[in-house]
Amino acid sequence: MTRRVKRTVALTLAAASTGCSGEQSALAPTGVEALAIDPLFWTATWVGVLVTLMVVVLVSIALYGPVSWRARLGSDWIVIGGGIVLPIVVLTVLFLYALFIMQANAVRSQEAGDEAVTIVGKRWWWEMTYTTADGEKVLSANELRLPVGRPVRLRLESDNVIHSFWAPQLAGKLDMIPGRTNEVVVEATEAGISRGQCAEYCGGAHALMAFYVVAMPPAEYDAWLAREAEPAQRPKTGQQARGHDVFMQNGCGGCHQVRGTAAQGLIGPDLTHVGSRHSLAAGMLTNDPEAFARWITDNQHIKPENLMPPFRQLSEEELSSLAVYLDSLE
Amino acid sequence: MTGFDDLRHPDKSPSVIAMFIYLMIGPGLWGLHLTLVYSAHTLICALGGSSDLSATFVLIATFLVAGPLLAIIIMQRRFGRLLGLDDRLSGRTIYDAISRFTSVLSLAGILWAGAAAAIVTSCAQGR
Amino acid sequence: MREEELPNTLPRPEGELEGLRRAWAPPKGFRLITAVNNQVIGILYIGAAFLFFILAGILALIMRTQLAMPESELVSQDFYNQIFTVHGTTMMFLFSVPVVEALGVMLLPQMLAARDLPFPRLSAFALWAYVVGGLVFFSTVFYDLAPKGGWFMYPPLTLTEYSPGHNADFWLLGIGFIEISAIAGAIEIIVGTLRTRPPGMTLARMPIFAWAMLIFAAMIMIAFPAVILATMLLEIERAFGWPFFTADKGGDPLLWQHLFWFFGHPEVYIIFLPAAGLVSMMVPAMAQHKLVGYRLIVVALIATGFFSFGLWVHHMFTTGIPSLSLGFFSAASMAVAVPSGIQVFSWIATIASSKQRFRITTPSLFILGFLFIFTVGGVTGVMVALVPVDFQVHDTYFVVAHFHYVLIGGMVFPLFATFYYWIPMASRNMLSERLGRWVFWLMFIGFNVSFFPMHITGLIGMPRRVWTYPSDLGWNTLNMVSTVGAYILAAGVLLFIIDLFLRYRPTMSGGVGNPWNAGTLEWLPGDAYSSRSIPYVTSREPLWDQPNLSRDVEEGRYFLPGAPTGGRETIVTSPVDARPQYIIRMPGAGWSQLVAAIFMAGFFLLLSVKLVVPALISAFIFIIACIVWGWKLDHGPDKGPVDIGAGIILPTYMSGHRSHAWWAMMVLIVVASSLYLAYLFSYLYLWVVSPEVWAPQGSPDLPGIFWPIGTGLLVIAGAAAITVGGRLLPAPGRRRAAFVPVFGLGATCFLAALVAEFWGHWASGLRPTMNAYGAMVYMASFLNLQVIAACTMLAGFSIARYLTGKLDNVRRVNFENAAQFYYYAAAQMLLGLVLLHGFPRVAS
Amino acid sequence: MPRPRALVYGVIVAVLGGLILGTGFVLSGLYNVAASVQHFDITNAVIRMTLRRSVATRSIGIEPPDNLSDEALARLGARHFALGCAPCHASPGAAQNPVAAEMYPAPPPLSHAVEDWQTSELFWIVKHGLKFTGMPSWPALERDEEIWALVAFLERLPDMSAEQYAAMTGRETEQNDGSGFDFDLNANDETVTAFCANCHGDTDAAPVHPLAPPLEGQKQDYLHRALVEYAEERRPSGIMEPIAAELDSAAIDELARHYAELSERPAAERDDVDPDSIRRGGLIALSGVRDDDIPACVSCHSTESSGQFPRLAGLSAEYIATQLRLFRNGVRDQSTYAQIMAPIARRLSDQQLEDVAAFFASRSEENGGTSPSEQEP
Repeated sequence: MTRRVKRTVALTLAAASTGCSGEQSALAPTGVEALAIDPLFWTATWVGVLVTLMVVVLVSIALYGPVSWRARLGSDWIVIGGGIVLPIVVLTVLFLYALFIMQANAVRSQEAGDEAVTIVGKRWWWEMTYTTADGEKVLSANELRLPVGRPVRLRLESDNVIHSFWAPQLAGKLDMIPGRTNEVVVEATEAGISRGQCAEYCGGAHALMAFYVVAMPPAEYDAWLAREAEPAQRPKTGQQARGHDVFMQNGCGGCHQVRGTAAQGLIGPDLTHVGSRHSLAAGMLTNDPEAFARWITDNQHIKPENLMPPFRQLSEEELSSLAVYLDSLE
Repeated sequence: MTGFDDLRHPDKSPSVIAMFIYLMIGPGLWGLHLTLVYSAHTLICALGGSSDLSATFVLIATFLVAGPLLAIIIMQRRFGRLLGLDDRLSGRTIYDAISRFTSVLSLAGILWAGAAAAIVTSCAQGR
Repeated sequence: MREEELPNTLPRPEGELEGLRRAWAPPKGFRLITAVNNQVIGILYIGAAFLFFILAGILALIMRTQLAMPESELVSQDFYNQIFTVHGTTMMFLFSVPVVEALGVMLLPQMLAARDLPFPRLSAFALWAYVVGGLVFFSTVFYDLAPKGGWFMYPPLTLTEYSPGHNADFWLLGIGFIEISAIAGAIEIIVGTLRTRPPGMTLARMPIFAWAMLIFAAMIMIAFPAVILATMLLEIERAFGWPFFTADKGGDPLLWQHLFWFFGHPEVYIIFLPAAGLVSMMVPAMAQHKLVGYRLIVVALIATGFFSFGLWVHHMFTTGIPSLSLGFFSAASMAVAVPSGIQVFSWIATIASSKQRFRITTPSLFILGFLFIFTVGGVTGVMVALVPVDFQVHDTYFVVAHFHYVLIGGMVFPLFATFYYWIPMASRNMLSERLGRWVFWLMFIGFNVSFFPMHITGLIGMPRRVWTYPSDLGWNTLNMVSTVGAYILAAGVLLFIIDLFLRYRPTMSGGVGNPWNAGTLEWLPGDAYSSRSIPYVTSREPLWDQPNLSRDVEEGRYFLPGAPTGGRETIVTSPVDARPQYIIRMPGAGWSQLVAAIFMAGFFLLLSVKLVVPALISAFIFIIACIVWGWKLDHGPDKGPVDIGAGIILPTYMSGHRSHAWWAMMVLIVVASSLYLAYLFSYLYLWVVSPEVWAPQGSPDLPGIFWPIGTGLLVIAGAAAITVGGRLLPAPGRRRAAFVPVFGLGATCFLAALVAEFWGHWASGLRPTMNAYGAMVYMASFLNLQVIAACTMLAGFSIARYLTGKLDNVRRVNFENAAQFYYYAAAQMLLGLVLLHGFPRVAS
Repeated sequence: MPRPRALVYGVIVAVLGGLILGTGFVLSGLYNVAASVQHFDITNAVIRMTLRRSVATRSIGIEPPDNLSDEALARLGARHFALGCAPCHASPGAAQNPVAAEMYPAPPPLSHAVEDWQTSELFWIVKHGLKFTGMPSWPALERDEEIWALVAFLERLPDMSAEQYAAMTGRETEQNDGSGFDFDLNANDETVTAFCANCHGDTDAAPVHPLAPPLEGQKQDYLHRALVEYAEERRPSGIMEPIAAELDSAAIDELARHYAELSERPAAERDDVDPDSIRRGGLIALSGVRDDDIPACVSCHSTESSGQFPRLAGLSAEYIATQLRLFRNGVRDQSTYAQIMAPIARRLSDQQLEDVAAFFASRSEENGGTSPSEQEP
């Protein structure tokens, strides 16, 4: 069966009646590893369908088939042939196929270059540290940007509980375990946005710990990274300046960093370029001033148990200025 | 009452340990093999040993365990006698069959694990 | 066999049957809770397990309702996290394992035509500990105290830092007694299947269910100790800060996963094997043809039992361990698929060999449904065993679908078949065939509608254990369908409960007879005492192959037709070929096991909420109750030998390696050594992970070589003194003044060794909270302490028995038990010395 | 022996009859509830016994704190006693108010309370009050340390002379600022500030006890908010709530302004503080602890931040630690500000909490203060 047909079947199955975007679907791979797993998955699926059909047919024959067929079915040899020989043959083939894919992935990982992003699982968001060509560390959060066609090492860590990094279109998942650094090499094959989510139950707001993967043409990516490495923009309008003051006066800098200002906190996500991200609060909200305002006052409802206290004391004016300021941090 | 004469000799009972070994020899060797290759491989990798050393060890271990198991499968009844199981024991053919097939399945398991070592690089992180 | 050749002649003496009835009469009224007869215990046990199935099922419905729509706020995040944890925990620990043990307790004695299994009070103890503890554990969900770490409770999430409060402790300690209860059941089942089979039922003639239960129990012996150790480690880290799982101090969160899944994966087969065994019993009855491939099914059971211990790591494929390790465990996962194939084909072959057509009854419907669902679950099982595929589907709804197919398909459907099939054995009515078909179709359709879509939901990205999901990822419709299916499934279960209320009328006097015309012994006519006499068995389906067997058994023409010692008793036979060896005398109804069970559960539960003093009081009462319980067990040879028929005269007392007590102690020793092996693994594992905290570099120097040598000598001296003590036991009615001092000296040596080992490390400056090495070193002492505490109690018990004249060189089972456990303790301690003092010296 | 059935009927008849009679008595209004008429002796005895036993049983397990014999603590308690207790219970040198004396039961003079009750029982009574006696419970049940202050005073009350009492309560001079139920605080600045100074001290005198924070130089917005929160019972305190409730908004404005304008009193030198503790606390206060998700205290508590965040430098370590514990235990969590502080306080270990308190207590705005500019990079 060709890949296109398989893809069609997949999407029909997946989309059933929803017409979904499939942006978090393992069945719509756009990364090298995910693409390698895909055919193995479908092979195993079809083998499984055949085996199930075979059992159904044999049971039907055993129940209602002609006496001679039934007599033939009712022997020790059927049990040995169907129960031992057949499974061993089929499983050997599948198993070897899987081993070759594993080996190919291992080789690919070993051959990849040094370009790397360190991702640390937090409760319940992702801290991402890029490294520029000059070796400068650039702190960011909740959004993984990748250059299309260039393998990137993801170093996965955690300083609290176990999380699991899973961007289904890109690659399989890999756990983030305190005390260890796990590495997976990802390589996007086409530009676009997909979504990922924490896959290992990490308590509290586990369900609300997502991120976006933005794959960009390499040149655009390099430009983006250079911009990301720069300090934050200065406030341009009066409202932004007011928002900046609110930010500084209300202790936001205790937890959040905005490079180029006095805000140096490293507990919450880095906000230096928060306005340029695809989403807020680890994939929970769209990125606009209204969402910022909602998050600041209502975060314990949007993401229960998250570590940020609600800041409900701000006046309407303070809140909207703060939101506008944050949104301007592109 | 000839039918019950046999029951009057409780001491003629075959040893349960021998029977246990006879029925479980295959899976037992499989377990031994898995323990050996898993721990040796983990240890070699953790201590920074070479990937080749680990793979070689696994392949040798596979050979060393699979060989005797194959021999046991072929010389089934002799192995039983070695354990002191009487050929005339009631149900002996059933025990033979059980022992033979558990050994065959175990052999498949051992060879699969060996195949993994032949194909996959040792010590690389799981990908 | 000709009539005149039967072991006993007619007419039977006057009063023989009445004597039997009297001995086995169950207590009346509310005193039923003191009953120890398997038929009473079995029914209560199954009822309790089914109750937990319903309760956990209700939690599942709440979850499905919450997930029906995206961004739903029906339940809160925190409550959802609690209920999925409790749902999983209850289904695995409070439903699956207990219900299977219950079926064992209920069916095995009948299938083996034994009056009862050898340790009926142990079953009663297991039941009540489980009921009390289980209900309290489950009720935590009502007052916000339920654990919320997921049913596999991964640290560091479950360490105090991330799970403050008592919630996690309820899981760790609450599950503790259920594990103990399971092990108690396992002892019962192993000794029962191997030693209380009827004469002539060799291993090769044993019903498949008995094989399945034997392997089930053996697996519990090996698997449960791993999780017991894991829960001990985690609870100790939570309570006292010994860093087993904290990476900063040389621990490793993955240690928990290894230990947990070394239990957790076999657990799946622990649940599945008995269910498969039940299917292998029902299919032949429905086909009216013997099981095709009996030998191969036994092969499958044995192979599954073994292989299931070699694939725990496939729950950890995404943790980043070396790829070759993944390959090994993937291979083992492949290997375990084959035995399932054998069983499926064997059932198909048996169905095909039906005499007429395979009878389509409610049990057969459930079996056919099981075949389909289990095949699909098996196929997806192979998929997740392929490492790269697992990278994608691990921890998603694909896996949720997979394990529900395997567990509901593989276990719940056979269980419902079992209910319909075996209820006639213990009820005055059969269940309704008409309602039964409705139950089946509702459950079958509901199940597939609910769980099949989850495969796709998972593939398109939905992780498991999420309490809510966004509406724009394409998961909405599939989730809604799953929820509708869940309600259809629930409707089926509800209809079954209605059927149960309408038709089920429990009885102990034989039920409906043999409605399916099955061939195995549980369909012999019977009463509270099981069958009137114990048959001589010459085939696997005696009721088919031995005409008049039912009549002859009922008339008392086979073995042991009465109650010659006046109490409860059954025949103990040799383990391989079932030759009668002696008569075991069993206890009747009593309070001690009930009190012991309640207060053991109380001990663990009070400890969960850190009420230490009441917990200790509870433990004290538990121990007292155990002593009262044990005091009456070793009744001695006072009743003399008994003629069971055919001129076979059996003793009514047995000591040494033939006695059931000796076997039970051996099983217990296997459990203890399995626990210690899990400890050895943990020690070496943490060393591999963090050699830098190990002595002598990362920790204070080891105690001087004098310490382990001295300790070792103490242990050896202790064991020698105990051996000499055994030689000194006097003849019945005599005294030997040297026994108590010598035996006491042995016991004291062990205590001294325990203290010396601990003190040696303490004096070196090592502390358990220092790092993982320190924690592991003191953990060894803690494990030794447990064993020695048990030994000391056994020793005190033996001395008390001696002083009251109840221990001599004939009546010596108490002493033998203590001595065996002491020998085991000696082995464990010596091994521990080599490890703790030798290994770091060698490794550095 | 009567037959069982007859016995059952007999019991049923007796119970029913008793119920009917009892209901009749209650509904008839025959019982006299007048305070002017004494209980029967037997009623009295039963009530007293019930009360004694209840107090004794329910105070099991209450452990007095170590500092109960502390003179300063007793002085703090004395100040509340003068306002809240003396009006009914009388005080050394003053006769009982004749109206209070006619309460039934009459509030007993407390000069012998220590002999009648154990310390833990006193604590329990002060905390929970007594039903049907007019003895109220403590307005803020969560504030055990305040209650202990009062108990500390009660322990010293026996044999206290009027002069000693006046010294204890800080009311040497003739003044009448009423009772906890009614006092006039809005007359003019001086009476009010003198009243506050009685506990909180002023530029000349240190606060009566470390638990009463010095107010000079505190931020105006914060002081204002604190008084409003006390008055609205959003910040629990049995001592401050009744006082703040008496202040009208003009007085609150005025007080906040008044104290904000005063300059801070130099912190008293203390030599009993571990310098290591101060150093560790300084690290937390200035840089936070990233591993424990604790932000630097000074990111909010500095001169440059919002006036709603209190200045901490110069407050006593006891006060800071106590308030942090109140945040941590969920006692102070009702204002929007408390909802910011509470989750952070919960992340502090006991040691960290003490260290931070020690650090701020060792600081004052003048000698370097605590502004973010001091943060370590």
